[in-house]
Amino acid sequence: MSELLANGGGIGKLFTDPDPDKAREYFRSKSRVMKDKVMDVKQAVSLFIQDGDYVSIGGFGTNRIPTAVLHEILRQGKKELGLSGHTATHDFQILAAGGAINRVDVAYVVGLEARGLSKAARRLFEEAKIEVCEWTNAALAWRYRAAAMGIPFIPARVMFGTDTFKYSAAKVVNCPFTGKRLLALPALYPDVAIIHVHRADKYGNAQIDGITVSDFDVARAAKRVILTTERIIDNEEIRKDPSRTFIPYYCVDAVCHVPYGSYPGNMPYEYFSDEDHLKEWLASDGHPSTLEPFLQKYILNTKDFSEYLEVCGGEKRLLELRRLEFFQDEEELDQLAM
Amino acid sequence: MSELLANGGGIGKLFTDPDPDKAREYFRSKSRVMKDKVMDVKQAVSLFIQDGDYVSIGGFGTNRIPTAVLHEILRQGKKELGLSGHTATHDFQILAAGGAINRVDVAYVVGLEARGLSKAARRLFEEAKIEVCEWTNAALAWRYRAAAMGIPFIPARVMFGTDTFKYSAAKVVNCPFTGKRLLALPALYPDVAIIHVHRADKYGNAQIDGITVSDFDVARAAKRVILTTERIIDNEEIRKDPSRTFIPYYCVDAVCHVPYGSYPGNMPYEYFSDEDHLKEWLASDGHPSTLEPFLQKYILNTKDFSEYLEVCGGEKRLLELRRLEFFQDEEELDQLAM
Amino acid sequence: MDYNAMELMICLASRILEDGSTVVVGTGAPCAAAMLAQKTHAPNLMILFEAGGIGPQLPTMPISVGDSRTFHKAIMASSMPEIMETCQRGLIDYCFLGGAQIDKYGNINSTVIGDFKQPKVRFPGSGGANDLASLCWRTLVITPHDVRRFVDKVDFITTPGYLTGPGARGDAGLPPDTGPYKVITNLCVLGFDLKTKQMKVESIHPGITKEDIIKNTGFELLWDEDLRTSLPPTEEELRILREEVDPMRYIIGRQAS
Amino acid sequence: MDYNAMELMICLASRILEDGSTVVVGTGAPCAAAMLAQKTHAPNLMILFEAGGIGPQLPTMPISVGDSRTFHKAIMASSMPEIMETCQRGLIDYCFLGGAQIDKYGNINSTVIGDFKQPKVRFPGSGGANDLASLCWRTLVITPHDVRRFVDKVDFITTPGYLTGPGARGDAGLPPDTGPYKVITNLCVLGFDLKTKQMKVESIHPGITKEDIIKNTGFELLWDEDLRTSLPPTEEELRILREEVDPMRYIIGRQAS
Repeated sequence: MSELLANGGGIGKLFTDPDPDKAREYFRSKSRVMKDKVMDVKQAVSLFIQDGDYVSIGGFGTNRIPTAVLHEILRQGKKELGLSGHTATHDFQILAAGGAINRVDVAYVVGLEARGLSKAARRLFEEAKIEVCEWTNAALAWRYRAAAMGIPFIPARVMFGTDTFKYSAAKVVNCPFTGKRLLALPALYPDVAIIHVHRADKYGNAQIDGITVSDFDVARAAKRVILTTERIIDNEEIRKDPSRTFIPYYCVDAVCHVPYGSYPGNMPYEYFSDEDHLKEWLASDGHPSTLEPFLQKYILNTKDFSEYLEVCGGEKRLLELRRLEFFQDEEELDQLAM
Repeated sequence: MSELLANGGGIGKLFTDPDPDKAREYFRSKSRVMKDKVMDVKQAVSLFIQDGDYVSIGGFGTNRIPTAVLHEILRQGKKELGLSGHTATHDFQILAAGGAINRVDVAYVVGLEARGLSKAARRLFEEAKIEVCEWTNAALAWRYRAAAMGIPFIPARVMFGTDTFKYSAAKVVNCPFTGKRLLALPALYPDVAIIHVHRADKYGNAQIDGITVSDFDVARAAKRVILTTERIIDNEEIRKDPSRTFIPYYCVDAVCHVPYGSYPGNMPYEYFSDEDHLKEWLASDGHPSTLEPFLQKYILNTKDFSEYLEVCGGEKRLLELRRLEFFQDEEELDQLAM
Repeated sequence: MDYNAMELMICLASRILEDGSTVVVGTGAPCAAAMLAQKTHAPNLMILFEAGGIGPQLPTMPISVGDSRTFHKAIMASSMPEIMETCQRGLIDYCFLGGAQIDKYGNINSTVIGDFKQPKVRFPGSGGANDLASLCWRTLVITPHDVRRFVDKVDFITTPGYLTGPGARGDAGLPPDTGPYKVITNLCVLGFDLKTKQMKVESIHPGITKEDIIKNTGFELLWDEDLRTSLPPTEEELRILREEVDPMRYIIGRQAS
Repeated sequence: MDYNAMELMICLASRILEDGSTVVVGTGAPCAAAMLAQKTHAPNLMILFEAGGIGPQLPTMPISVGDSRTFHKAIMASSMPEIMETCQRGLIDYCFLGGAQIDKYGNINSTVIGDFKQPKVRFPGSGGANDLASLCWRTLVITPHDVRRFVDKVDFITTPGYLTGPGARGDAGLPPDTGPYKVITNLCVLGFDLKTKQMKVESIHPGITKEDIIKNTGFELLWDEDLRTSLPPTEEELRILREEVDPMRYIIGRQAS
């Protein structure tokens, strides 16, 4: 058997245990019964997210994100969460603004892509209020993959030669077949994954339309999974086209019915992002003096996600965003109108 | 960097090169142009399968298999092929009966599951006429995965302690994070993959209904890909539901329109397997005296797959198999009748 | 109540599968046992097939573990890596295997009889058996019971049982707490001694003697202190097995040995 | 012909992309350049987005590399691993990056200014940039040109260029024959010297002097022997860019520096 000498690793801290046997013990005791898991977001957050948990968010920052759960984390004052920052944009912004996180695996955080950077999120770093380990988008994607596969690490060919590697917790190994240098990425088993989907039955069998980012592996890697869903459908619908099932029920702990659940993010084939509201976020989160009333207004003083949607313009605004999603596609827009 | 000491490996022979950089050089020069790749099976086999090539077959032995290409390999007298025997049942039987293969990575061969064993296939082993390396179904699936990912090996937790390992070309490595013993599976890049699908456009963008076995990774791992398809659809149809695309065109070299292309195998949602014809195969392939006339009648003396289907009972038999696929499902059967 | 050996084996196997557990099955008797369990004491038993079918509503016995029956109205039509990774992740409780030879540690041969390079008999090889027995929590074996099968040393270990005994699976690198759980034959049901990891007769089928079992076993067996007689199929089990699970008698019409 | 610096940069970038090649782009100028290339000389250019979109018919500029525009009538709506693995397998010719700092070897910083543990400025980090620059055959960079960005030593190497020079990428473990190919700025187009792997000015934009470039660069530049003037946008390029690619002027309305 080949020995691995630990003389080629990053100096970053591993926030999660890559041991597949500890994960196996957890999964061994996880229920496989196809039972009704529908509950409201408040219940799901209270039951399945504990202070200190390490959390992964599905979707892609401002696209197909589980906003309702992120808000509820703030409402319930969850603390000291760890986060996988795999293109975490608005999702990171919410948790940073609410002071809910204290450690992060970074691939992409603090920015909202072309929209600019979140000052609240930056402050966490610039005031050294958060523990940081650096990675890349592919590295985090493959770390989920390793966990989903049930193996403690997976090789890759990225990050070499950079400070991203130096401040990561990756290691370098030799390929036993080719002798090539390979990056060893440790499996990432989150305590909780939160994923917004298009459709799910009450047991948690779920379908997603459009790109799936890393959610296939995230759903399988996580010890607990909270789904929010645009629609709850009959189990019969799932069984009619089992090729469409993306997440099987036995991965899932909670199913929350949250129409417009990705707002203010984009939900493919449903509604576009609310760029005005995202601008308001960016404008408000720079100083505590503006951030606090903003959080009060939209999150802390609203009792749930429906009330948040009302404050943001309600049905009228949401229908505009629906139209915006289809604006280039007359044919589909016609179908929508029917 | 950690050194891997090669004191823990199987004694089997590696038939394919796991070096991702050689594969990268190949893929670098592979065309990315979305061009018309429709051709007949004869052309595809003659252009893309050379004597000595290492071949992977999509589907699962008697389910969604590319029979037309397997027959054409025999008609064109291709020789000394290598094969990945990842639950290779009827596909292995055809190639073995035709004397087309001289080496095989075995996970499951010579058997046709509950139907019995192929004597022609067994003879290859019992007369030592084939080079053999042992693996498991998961091991071969993950070897494809490694190649599809562009890495030279992938860790796993199977095969330990067995003769299957001893006669494989796998190695043992230590996990750099947990210290655990892990199996290192070398990437498997086939020269050619042959896959039967439900629908493809002329460029090779393809859709599959039902289980996909290992074909996601097979299509990506292979240097060349020949698709046979039940239907050729417009590129517009592909673009209407891009979530359904299973194989993107740039993996594909040839698209052959072969209705009933999985016959005598099962094609999910299309037609069931022809158990009578498979029984005839098993009854005939035991001795050269019965095998040769059988191969003449069905393969060597038929000019193509359509003629084979005619010899097997033509339209009438095929419609029976269509009904058989749906026999338990009155609702779907009604739809079929409409 | 009249029943044949195959029916008895299927009923005994089905009773082992707990409600709310997960099982990867092949075709034949294991699939029949799982279907019977679902229709009796284990309505929440989740059945998976290694080629990708998850939770089908089986309309009839599959012919292949990859045919369209295996994902008929399933909860998911997935892939082989998906099934194997679900096993590797620790979510699958049981797998069901057969084989040409088995030894006292539950090691199984389904590869060759004789020399590997030029075998007397070549069998299909592991398929998914090695993977499932490595990764699922408990391995179940259904097999006919005779001296050619129950051997002191298998010609080839295709699929790991307890290998050379206590601790050997872990030393080899297999995940902890996995291994053979029960062996159901046409003569008896065997478990494995916790300490020695050797096969131990737990119950003897009605009408079978200890001597029958000894005569048909090529190694020294252990015997449970609390040796019982296997409970025969109930009327209800037989009715469901015959009328609902296998009305065409594909499986229960076969010889059990 | 009147055009602004952003329009020039987009046109110059678009001409680099060959017909029949593959490119992973982000939002903004890279996406505009790729769209322009498709509508001019490279109808068979295949565009991919790292979040999973492959070959979309882009109805408008995406706001996010994962928004629904990025897979609008695409040939495939896939996943992030699918894109990254396609890169790792060697199928992607070009990627397009930006960054806060770049050095003479094309190493890019998009992580921090100042100390890592308590940075003066925190940027988003690699995202997919490190991956794409490690795995795609050729890395293209579009960036404003000033001394704060073109520095002798970046504060943090987020994304690999040629690292410390010839041979360094291979020694580090990166796949052979990969690395930075061109840098397009508001002042010039730079390539990399084959021998030293250092940045080399290849063409200077109309109206810009060598001194402008030197003044705005924090390290010693190489100059192509055959130094040219960058070809300005053609009428046709500008028309397509303004009318078809970015009619809302999301990108071309921005400052280039």
